[in-house]
Amino acid sequence: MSAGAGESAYSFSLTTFSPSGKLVQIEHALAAVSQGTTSLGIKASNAIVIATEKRAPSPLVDDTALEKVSVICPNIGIVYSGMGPDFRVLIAKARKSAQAYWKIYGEYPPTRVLVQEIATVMQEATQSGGVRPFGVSLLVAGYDSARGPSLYQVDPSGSYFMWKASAIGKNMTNAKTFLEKRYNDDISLEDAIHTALLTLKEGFEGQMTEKTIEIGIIGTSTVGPVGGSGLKAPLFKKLTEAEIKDYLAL
Amino acid sequence: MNSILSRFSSTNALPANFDNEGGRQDFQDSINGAPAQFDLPGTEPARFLSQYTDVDSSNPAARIKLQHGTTTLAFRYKGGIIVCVDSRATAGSYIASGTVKKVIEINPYLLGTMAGGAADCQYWECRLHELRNKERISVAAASKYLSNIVYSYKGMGLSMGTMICGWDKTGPALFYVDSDGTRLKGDVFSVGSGSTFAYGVLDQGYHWDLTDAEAQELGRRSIYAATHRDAYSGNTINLYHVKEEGWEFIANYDAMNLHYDGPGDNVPGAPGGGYGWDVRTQGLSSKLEATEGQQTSGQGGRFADEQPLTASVQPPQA
Amino acid sequence: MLGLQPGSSTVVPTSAPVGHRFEPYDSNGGSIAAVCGKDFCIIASDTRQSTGYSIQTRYKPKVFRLNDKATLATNGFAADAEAMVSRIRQRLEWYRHSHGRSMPLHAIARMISTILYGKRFFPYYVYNILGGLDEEGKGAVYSFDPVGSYEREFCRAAGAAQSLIQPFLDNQIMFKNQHSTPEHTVPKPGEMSLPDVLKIVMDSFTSATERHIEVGDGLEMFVVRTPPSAQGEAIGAASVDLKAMGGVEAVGGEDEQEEGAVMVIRRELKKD
Amino acid sequence: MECSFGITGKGYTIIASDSNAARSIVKMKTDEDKQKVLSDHLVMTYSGESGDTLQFSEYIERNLRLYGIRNHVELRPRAAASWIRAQIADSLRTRNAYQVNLLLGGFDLPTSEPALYWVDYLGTLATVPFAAHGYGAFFALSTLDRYHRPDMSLEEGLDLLRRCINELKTRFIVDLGTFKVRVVDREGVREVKL
Amino acid sequence: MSDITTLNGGSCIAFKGKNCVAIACDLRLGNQALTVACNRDKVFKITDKTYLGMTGLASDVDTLRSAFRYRLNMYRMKEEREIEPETFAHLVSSTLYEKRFGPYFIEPIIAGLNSNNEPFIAAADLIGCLNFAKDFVVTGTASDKLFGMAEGLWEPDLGPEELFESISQALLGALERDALSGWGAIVRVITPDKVIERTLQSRQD
Amino acid sequence: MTSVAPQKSKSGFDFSNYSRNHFLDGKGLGGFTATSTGTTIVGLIYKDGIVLGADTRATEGPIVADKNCEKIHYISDNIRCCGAGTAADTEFVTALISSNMQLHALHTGRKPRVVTAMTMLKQRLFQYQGHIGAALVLGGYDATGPQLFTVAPHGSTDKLPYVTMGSGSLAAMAVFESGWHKDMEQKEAVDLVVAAISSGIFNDLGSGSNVDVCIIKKDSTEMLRNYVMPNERAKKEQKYGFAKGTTRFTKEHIYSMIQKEDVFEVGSTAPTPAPLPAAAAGAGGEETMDTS
Repeated sequence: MSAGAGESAYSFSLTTFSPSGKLVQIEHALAAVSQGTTSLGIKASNAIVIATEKRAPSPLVDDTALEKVSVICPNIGIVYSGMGPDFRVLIAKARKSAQAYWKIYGEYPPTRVLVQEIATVMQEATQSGGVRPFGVSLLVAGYDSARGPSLYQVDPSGSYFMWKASAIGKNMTNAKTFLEKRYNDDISLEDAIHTALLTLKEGFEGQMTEKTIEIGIIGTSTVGPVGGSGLKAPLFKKLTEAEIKDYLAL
Repeated sequence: MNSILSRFSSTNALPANFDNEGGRQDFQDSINGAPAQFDLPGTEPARFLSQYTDVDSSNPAARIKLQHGTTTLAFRYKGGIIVCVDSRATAGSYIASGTVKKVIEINPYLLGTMAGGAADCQYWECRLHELRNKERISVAAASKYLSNIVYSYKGMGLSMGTMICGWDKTGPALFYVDSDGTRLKGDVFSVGSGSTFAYGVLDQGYHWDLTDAEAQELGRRSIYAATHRDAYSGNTINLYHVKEEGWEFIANYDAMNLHYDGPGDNVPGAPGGGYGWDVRTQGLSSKLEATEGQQTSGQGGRFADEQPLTASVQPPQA
Repeated sequence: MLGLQPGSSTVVPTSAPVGHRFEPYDSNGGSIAAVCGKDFCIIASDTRQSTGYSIQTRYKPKVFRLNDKATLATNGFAADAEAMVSRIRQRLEWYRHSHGRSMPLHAIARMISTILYGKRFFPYYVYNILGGLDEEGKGAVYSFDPVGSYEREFCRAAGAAQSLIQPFLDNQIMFKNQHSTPEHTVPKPGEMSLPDVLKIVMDSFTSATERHIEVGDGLEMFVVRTPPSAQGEAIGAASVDLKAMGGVEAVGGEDEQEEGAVMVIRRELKKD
Repeated sequence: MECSFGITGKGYTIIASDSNAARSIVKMKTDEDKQKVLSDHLVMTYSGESGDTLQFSEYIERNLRLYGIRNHVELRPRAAASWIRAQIADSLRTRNAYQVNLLLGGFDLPTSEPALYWVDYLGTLATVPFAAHGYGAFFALSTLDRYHRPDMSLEEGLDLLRRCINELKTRFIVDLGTFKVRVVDREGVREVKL
Repeated sequence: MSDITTLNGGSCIAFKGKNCVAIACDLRLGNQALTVACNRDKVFKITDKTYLGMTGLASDVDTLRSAFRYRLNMYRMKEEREIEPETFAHLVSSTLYEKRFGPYFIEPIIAGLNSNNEPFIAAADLIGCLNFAKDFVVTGTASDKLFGMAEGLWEPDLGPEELFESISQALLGALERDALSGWGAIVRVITPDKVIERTLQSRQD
Repeated sequence: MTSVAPQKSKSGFDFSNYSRNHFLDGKGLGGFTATSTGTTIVGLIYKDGIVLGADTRATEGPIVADKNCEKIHYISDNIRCCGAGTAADTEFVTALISSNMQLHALHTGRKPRVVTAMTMLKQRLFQYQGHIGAALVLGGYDATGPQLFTVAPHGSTDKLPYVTMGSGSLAAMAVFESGWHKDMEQKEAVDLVVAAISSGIFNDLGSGSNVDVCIIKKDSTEMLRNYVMPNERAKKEQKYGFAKGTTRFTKEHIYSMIQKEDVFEVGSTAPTPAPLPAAAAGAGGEETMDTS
């Protein structure tokens, strides 16, 4: 902790920049994210796939209650890597925000708007007193009439980007390299799901089964009625264990 | 002969047995159980009427919507009397009619106008028609009879504001009579919800020595002014001219035509073109371009710095 | 209606006296309209009678044949209307007894005005439209306010849906706000043929039924015209075969009626 | 029983208001100035509930002055009118609403046009070539309709104002006394004696 | 007439046509019986192809107009797109209902073409209850007269010029029977490629 | 997170106009009427679930404001709610509860229960002491079987096998009382609901137009919008068109929305751009919402 400690001298405060222009707490938060299990998302020609590895810390944990892919509103779903409890808080806020938007405009928010809302919450945690940054990165998959299918990544700093394919968590670098190789623009939903599984398989610890991964999809093939409006639109859908099992079997 | 005349020659006249058609009122009235009188409700009539009818607009929620009269005017000048009226009847905000005849032609020498309850005016002024003698009845007498009739019903809820206009031995005569019992002799009257607007044009153009054409134009234009500003006046305008040999109906004008085109070509007294402000002033502008050296942008700071707030110093006592 | 109604149904005694207010009027909904043509007059009404949100009857005629040349439509408070119509009929009959002929239309109008004004301080809550043929055989419509102010017109709607029907008639019968163009000339008001006017009247009532809850059930259109038989060769309105349109002779009135002088065409209206 | 007028003409706006201050049936003062000069090119007349008029007009005056001092440019009439309207509309949402009726007369330098706005206590804003508040509106609006032209010279404009006041003297039951008159044109605001 | 919603007078109507919509209003600003101004347009542009008409208390119309302008600009910047008429209708509705227990005294109607150029019209009451009609919507002091006219004159699948004639006749007919509306009228016909705005020659009384 | 939503009080209502309107009231300028649904709404339990029914008329005084409004509101996939009373209140209170139910369902990960919605509704309505004028028939099918409730504007609730609400409730109940029995077949149940609503439509002036029906069973919900349309307007006697030019206008302004664009092939030489025609200059040139 001497003068030579460099950046760590500035880690006492969330809101103080280090001389190199970094907010060290945010770096630490990113570190927390990269300890989390790998998640990834792929944009197919008319759909989005998000997938994650779901690993219980102990075989004694009843993994039926674990959930990493969450529905925010009918047209948006999120997956995370990092700290589960932080994710839960963000989910609750995102859902409320989506409902608030629905109550005003009579429709659910476009992906981009919801992402901005979440990013704002995460950014506020980097600049407020008495709080710490969220220890999660998110992949947001949504479909809206304005932009069609879209995939966003949101980081603890509150920055967000739109991706064709991305990965977060422990194995993100390898996964991204893998995705870069495999990705092309007119990939179909089925192909995207398989690519997602293959990518997860890279560096997967232990057996990849329907119990240890979660997949969420949204696109023109997951159309259903929205609320009571009678209108049909793409809905975010989590694949059931049976469905995942089928994909794994192929 | 003059049963009505005798009945109303004093202010203490009893309410009329008005049902004088075919002389069978006795039988009919005995059915109604109120011989020789108007049917009355069990309560105080004025209160009853104001509760259920809207004749004075005092209770717009009342379900019985009676038709209302609106802007009427009459003025005396050297050439006789000009009588001009609109023709709108409203029930609430609904325009029940745009073709009401608000000038009642009592006889060839006598006109009455109609404002307030349409039925009250129509009924009682038509009764004046029966005032016949060997010679023309004087306007003063006719208006007095009318005044006496309505005064005898005072407090019962009649609503009438009328001008009795005619030419008698004394020359052109004009009286204002209303249901309160007011009776005024005068030169210039306007009655109804739009009367103030009519006055606004009438007063500014009026003098005794108007020509006939000018006087007619003034009447027209005054009523037009009222139709434009008062929501409850409008539609067509009826113009009458009372002369020594009796009254003459000049014309009926649509207020819309007056606004856009005026009374028509070759109407004496009219300047030509529409009466409407926007029609009259089409193409005119209040813009005044800056001449050389004049200011073209605001310098708010100058004023603000120089002068103290009026509120912060005592204004000088006068 | 005429009767005492408790002002409040509460059973909790309060310091304020429970009002038993004299409520002499009710509003019974419905609408009436009349349109006249060159040699005919159509007087129409719906047949619903209601109070508040309830229908009292789906068939209560509101147009009455007075004689071969006059029909009267009433609207407002049904009991007042009934009392008034019977009074008018009585007077018409007396007139016939003493004069040996039916009262002409303009005189009926004047009489109705007087009857109404006779109750100036306790008005009949009735809006009347008198339609028929004048002494020259021309169609005529007289409209009245509840205390007897009246006026002769071309067309008139009254009652609950008057504000829905009247502007439509203004536009379609009087051609208000319509201007001729080089390709199309707007006809003059009052020159329409009987079948054309009937169509417009029907449409104005079906429109009113759509948008006014108190209008509906049935439509009665009385047609007054010079009876076909009275003319050597039927021309104008008399030549229209109303029977083919479902017209039947209208009954009632004090005179021996001539065939085809006053006929009524009935149509269904929506019942919701 | 208060009354104010506004008339626009070729390159100017005339603003006039009566100068009576009354309480109950008593005339307290006959030379009250019921106008505020809000900026170089903007005058406001006010009438309505007695305390409200004073408080509100001073509030407006101070704020527009502050705007001028801060920004060294005056608010254009349209902008000022919108802001003042919003103040009334906002105050209406409070327990003690300002009950004031305003006329705003100005000259807009950038467009070289006179500007006149009619504002009532509900926060209704109307852009008009001439206007009146109070009972005067019922008598004089028709006079104005009849004689007004947008291209009137100042003398013609003042004559028209005289006509309106004359009409009130003729027909209105209350004598409103003398009128305070101001003219706004490119040169600024000045008082005029009728 | 001491009802606050009819104090200033004014009426609005919208017709749906074939690939087009029309929205029209009168121009009166009144103070009860007194006509204060005849230049009060009650229809406002929301986007190139969506218009909003508001009748009722003029002060609230102004207030809401700026409130909507604020919300629309925020929407436009945040969402980087133009609002759809249907979405805007919901925005209007929720804005009004927010004031359920102290309402703005206005009744709005919305007319426009959505991004697929499908016609859309809607109306709401003063606390935001939406009414999506397939034919026409009306509001204002002449609403009952407008209902009568529109119910009679509206026909399905009218083209822009036919729609103009029909809505104009409906509006003018109704204004002629309403004392508190009139003094000029403006009709706007919205088609996929242009908006036709016409000032009608109407009664001035 | 609230930047999409303007600032609101906790209740979601903004009372800022209240004192103003109170003030206007004092000046004799108060009073307004909101659209109300005179309405007949009904619900019953049958063998396999719930059938709900409603008419489709919304009125403003004696005028029909909407001939075909929807009074069966969505709460969740297995729950629907019919609303009578002040139309906006029924619309918004059901939307609010639907939204809360969705959050609740996402949170718990279970199919929502009807009692939950019923409790949320009655708490909300009771909180507002009847000022939210919504009278509701709530029905659904959940883990506990078919459930049917009524919620009155003040927040009181009833749980009955067959219920009616609204101005036509008496007419509808008369039909139910004579026709309902336990364990009805679906067709029988739907027919009875249609008969009850029809009775309201034809005998109550506040109700009218069409019959909406919703059948909620264990695993499916079927919304039969305009199931019966007994009141379609008959064809008009004639067409009402006007010749072009019938209406006179004094001014015309055309805003063209076609943006003129010159498209060039890549690689070809672009000519010097011509100045935009005047018509295109007006395209969207008008400032938004500033046309007066």
